[in-house]
Amino acid sequence: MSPAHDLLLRPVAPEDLPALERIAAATADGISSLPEDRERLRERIERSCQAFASEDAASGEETYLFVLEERGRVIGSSGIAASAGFHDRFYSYRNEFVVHASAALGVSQRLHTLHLCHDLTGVTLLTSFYIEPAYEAGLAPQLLSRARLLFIALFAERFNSRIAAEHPGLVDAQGHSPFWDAVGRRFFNMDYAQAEKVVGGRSKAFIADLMPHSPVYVPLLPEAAQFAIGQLHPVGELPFGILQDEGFDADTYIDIFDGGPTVEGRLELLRSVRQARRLALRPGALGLGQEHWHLVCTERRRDFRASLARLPAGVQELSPEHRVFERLGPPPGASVMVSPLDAVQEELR
Amino acid sequence: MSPAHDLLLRPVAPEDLPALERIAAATADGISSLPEDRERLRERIERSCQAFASEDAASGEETYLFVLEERGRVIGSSGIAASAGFHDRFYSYRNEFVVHASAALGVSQRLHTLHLCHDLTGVTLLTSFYIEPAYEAGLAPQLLSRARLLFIALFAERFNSRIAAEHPGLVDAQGHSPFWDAVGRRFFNMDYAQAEKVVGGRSKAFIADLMPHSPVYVPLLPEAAQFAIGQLHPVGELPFGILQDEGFDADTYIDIFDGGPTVEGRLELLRSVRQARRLALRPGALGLGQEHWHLVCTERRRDFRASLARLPAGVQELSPEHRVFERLGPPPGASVMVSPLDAVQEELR
Amino acid sequence: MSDVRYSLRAWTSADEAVCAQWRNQAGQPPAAPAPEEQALVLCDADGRPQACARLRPHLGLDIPRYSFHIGRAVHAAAELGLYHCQDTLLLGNDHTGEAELVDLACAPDCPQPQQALSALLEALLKPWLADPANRGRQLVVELAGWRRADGRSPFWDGLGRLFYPADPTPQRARWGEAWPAHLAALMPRQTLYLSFLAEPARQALGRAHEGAAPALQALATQGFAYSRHVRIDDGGPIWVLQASTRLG
Amino acid sequence: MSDVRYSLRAWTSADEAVCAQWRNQAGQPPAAPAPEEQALVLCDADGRPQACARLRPHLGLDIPRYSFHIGRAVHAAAELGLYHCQDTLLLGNDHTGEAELVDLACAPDCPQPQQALSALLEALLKPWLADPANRGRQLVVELAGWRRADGRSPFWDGLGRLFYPADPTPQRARWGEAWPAHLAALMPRQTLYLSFLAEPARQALGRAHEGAAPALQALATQGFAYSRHVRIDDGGPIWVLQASTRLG
Repeated sequence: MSPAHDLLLRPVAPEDLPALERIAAATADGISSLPEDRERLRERIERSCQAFASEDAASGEETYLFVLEERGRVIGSSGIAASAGFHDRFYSYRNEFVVHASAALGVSQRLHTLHLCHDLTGVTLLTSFYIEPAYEAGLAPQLLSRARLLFIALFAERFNSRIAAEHPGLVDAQGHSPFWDAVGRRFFNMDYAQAEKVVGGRSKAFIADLMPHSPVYVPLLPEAAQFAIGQLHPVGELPFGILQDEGFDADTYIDIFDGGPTVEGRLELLRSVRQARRLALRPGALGLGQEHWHLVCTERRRDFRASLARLPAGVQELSPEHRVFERLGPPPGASVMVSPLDAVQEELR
Repeated sequence: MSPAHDLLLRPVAPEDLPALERIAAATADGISSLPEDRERLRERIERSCQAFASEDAASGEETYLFVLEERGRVIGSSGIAASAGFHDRFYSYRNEFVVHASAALGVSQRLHTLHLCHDLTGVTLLTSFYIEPAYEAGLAPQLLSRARLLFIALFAERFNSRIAAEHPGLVDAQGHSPFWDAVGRRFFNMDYAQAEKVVGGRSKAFIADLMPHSPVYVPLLPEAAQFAIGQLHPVGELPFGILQDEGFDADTYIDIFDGGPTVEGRLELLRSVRQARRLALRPGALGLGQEHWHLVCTERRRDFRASLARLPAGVQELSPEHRVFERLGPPPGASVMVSPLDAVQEELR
Repeated sequence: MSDVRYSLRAWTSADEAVCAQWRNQAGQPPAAPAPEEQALVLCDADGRPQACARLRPHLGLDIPRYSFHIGRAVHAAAELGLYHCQDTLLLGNDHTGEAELVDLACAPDCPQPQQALSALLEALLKPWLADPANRGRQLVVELAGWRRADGRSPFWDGLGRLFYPADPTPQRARWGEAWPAHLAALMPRQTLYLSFLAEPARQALGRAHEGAAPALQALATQGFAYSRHVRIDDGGPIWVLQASTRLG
Repeated sequence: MSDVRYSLRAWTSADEAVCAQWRNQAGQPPAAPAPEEQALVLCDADGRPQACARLRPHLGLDIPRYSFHIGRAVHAAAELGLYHCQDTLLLGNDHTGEAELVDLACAPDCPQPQQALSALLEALLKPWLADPANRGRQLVVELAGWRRADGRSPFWDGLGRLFYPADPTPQRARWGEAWPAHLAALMPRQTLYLSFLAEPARQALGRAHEGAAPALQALATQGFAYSRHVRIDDGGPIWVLQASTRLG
């Protein structure tokens, strides 16, 4: 029996506090959005429980937190913030390229500039991804990251149709961000850690007010800073790769502070959502054909559960006796959602 | 027998010159990209024949022209330019919205600006759409517009993966463009028709050099010009509607001269391409189930043919005896491409 | 230029009440000087205040000071014989840190306002110009912009109002010198082409209010010149005295 | 200021050869005047040319003339106690249409260059200032930017070179006065923050080449002042004479 069958994703619960503390301690500063502070973690859990429980129309303030457990032990977390920059603007730099040409000088150059924008204000953010190192290689990260997208698709009225996720940018051996040193620092005269301290609990929008609104001309930056534009901190490779495979665009936006890539995509075009199907539950249903790993999730909000199962490619219905329900629990409705994990790209030729 | 069965889309041929002259005469100035000039039309046909015939890798200069015929009579045209702004930049205005806020004054305003950009340089352009008025209501425009997308998908190495199409903007009762009068005219001191004359055969890029590179602040424009931003000339409604249904984005770019919407989308995400399937040809193959209209096209470049057929939704193979081959001619290969015309949107809930 | 009938003295707290009905070059009643500022009052032979002026060592260091710089942009295509030169406006803080002349005002019944203001200015400028180490490079003065008879500013109607649709009067009264800084947050941040503004707004650009005429003439006498900057709300001109010009 | 030892006359075609080895305020050899331009030559007691200057009625009407305007931008967050004022550069054509002083030069062996240039300038300016109808509002003069001993311009190395990577010398020689207009097509079009430039480029901004020192001093004597504009290739300062300042 493959261990992937033992994985279950579910909303965080108050009892998960010790596990979250362990996760917060394990994640490097600034990489995860989980605070290393018991009270703030308790608050995060509470807010998540309220978000899952709330019957009201979405206010945009909600943050949803999931944990991944293997046979009851929490091994990872992932989250969703319903609306980026809620109560404020959410700033990014947008990469732009313009051609500057002079026929007389015989020169035509592609000029790279960074434009401060708040294009991503109000989009839904994927946050808080963490998986224990021992589980990085298997299917666990896939379930942890992608099941969120099915949750968003199921309860679309609570979220924006544009989804984004921030990823940590490059730092050098001394822990300094070359991008911050070349850009943000010129407007703060302090390093990023200091700036974060000064700004305290305030939003990034506040910091952005201190930054110039005219474009940053990339050729004017030191080479290390140019190189850092859109570059990923190695710690972010796993979650970044999964989102790239989902079809998120990684070329348009970067973080205004460390230059890390902020990916963005439309929900309905993301792979797991595009390929998601609803399977009717019918006792005794038999799927025929070669089996592939699928995400399987229930359709309830508060009791949302997601797990993995091997199912035939074109499966239309599922038996409530299927072993996936050993993890998911007795199916609460007449159907479940599934989405293939290793689907091949549709190809025309 | 439905007349839709009688329609055939094929590459333009030298014999089509009189038909194209008729089309050029029927289309309003500036609406179609077909010139009302026999020599230039002959040249367009010749360039198209060369483009279809060329075995070389694409240079980007190619323009492909299709005609739609009903039982041998040409009733419409559509085209593809492989690379927008070939040999030069292709300019558009990009809509941008920024929030300007003052806590002290208690004001937060969404400010609309237009940014001169050449984001669309090099994308593949859909051009030259024209259908005789008598055929506007039926399936003919669908075949005429969408079959181009299958052609692009089949020969993707010749095209950009981003596809765009310009649409005519609003003009007032006197034939003036309120957008031009408020924006372009300030930099030319002449009306659009005059400007086109002065500029002659030069590219739009040339005109754009005369326009300011700082954003146009929409609140400063007269109301009629503000209203014209992204507004469609009624004559463009039919082709515009088809592309909207394909999933083209119509909110981002507008024409820098008349403010008409320039739609844009990624090839692989367009509906006809996403839903396209290759059907094997097998004598005696029988499709079962309720039939829907499908685009059907051959997979040859030079002898590209597209027509319409009623096929079952999940059809996997097709008989060479199928009546669609009365129009398409004997199938040149072992398969054809099909794409449903009236597919319902995939829905998750 | 100075006149024997006049005498000069430093501002005293009693002057505030006396000057309450005066209007300075920017259209506001004069205020008491801050500790680091130097304020002079010119009195007539009977000791009655006739004019006042104040020198602020540095502007825009507490509250950012905004202005529009008036520039030019040429768009030309020689091959087509097309050439267009247009005036532009750009929001900025160009005078930050410079010295500023404020509350240049004279009594409504002053018999020779221009003469009085010139005498006052000359007295105020002499020590400033003589102290290159501390004086900075420019002395800046903002003048009230032109208004129609009904009090409306065509420049405001053609520009500011489009970005702050409410009546600015209460906000200007509430925020005082900070008002333009708050307004600036709502204004276009990139280059504006003047040709996009309505004709009355263009006509009003850089044109001073009639009430500022004596002040303008007195400033010109002392070597001040138009800086090609204007106030962001009413388009009133900003004049400067280049320290080096006087020293040259 | 003028000296009895000197005499003034109009430029003649013979002067071109005489002045071929001179260098004007912008570092170039003087050229013959165009028909609409006015050029004067100052000769010593023996009739030998000692200095020359030329007045062009309008600049930038054939070939667009570019410069960087030096502005300031304040970014402040009072609640955080953060306040930053930065100098900015913006590409523009601000002096288009103004009058221009060009080819201000003196003989390499001129005994009193500053005095000669001042005398020449005064003679050239008098009729210009006396003709308000035709003279425009400003007289503009561009000065060569600072270079290191090896002839390299730190301003070019820190800015222009990043947008035009080739050696500019042949292009400058080939295109002459049109060179900056071609260069401008490659340069940033929106506001640049000076802090993004390397320190040597910032130091060189608005600093004149040592060879221009006598011209600078003569210009200052005549009321010219730094306009807060610089040349786009070498960052050399642009000085202006405000017509109104002199008349005030």
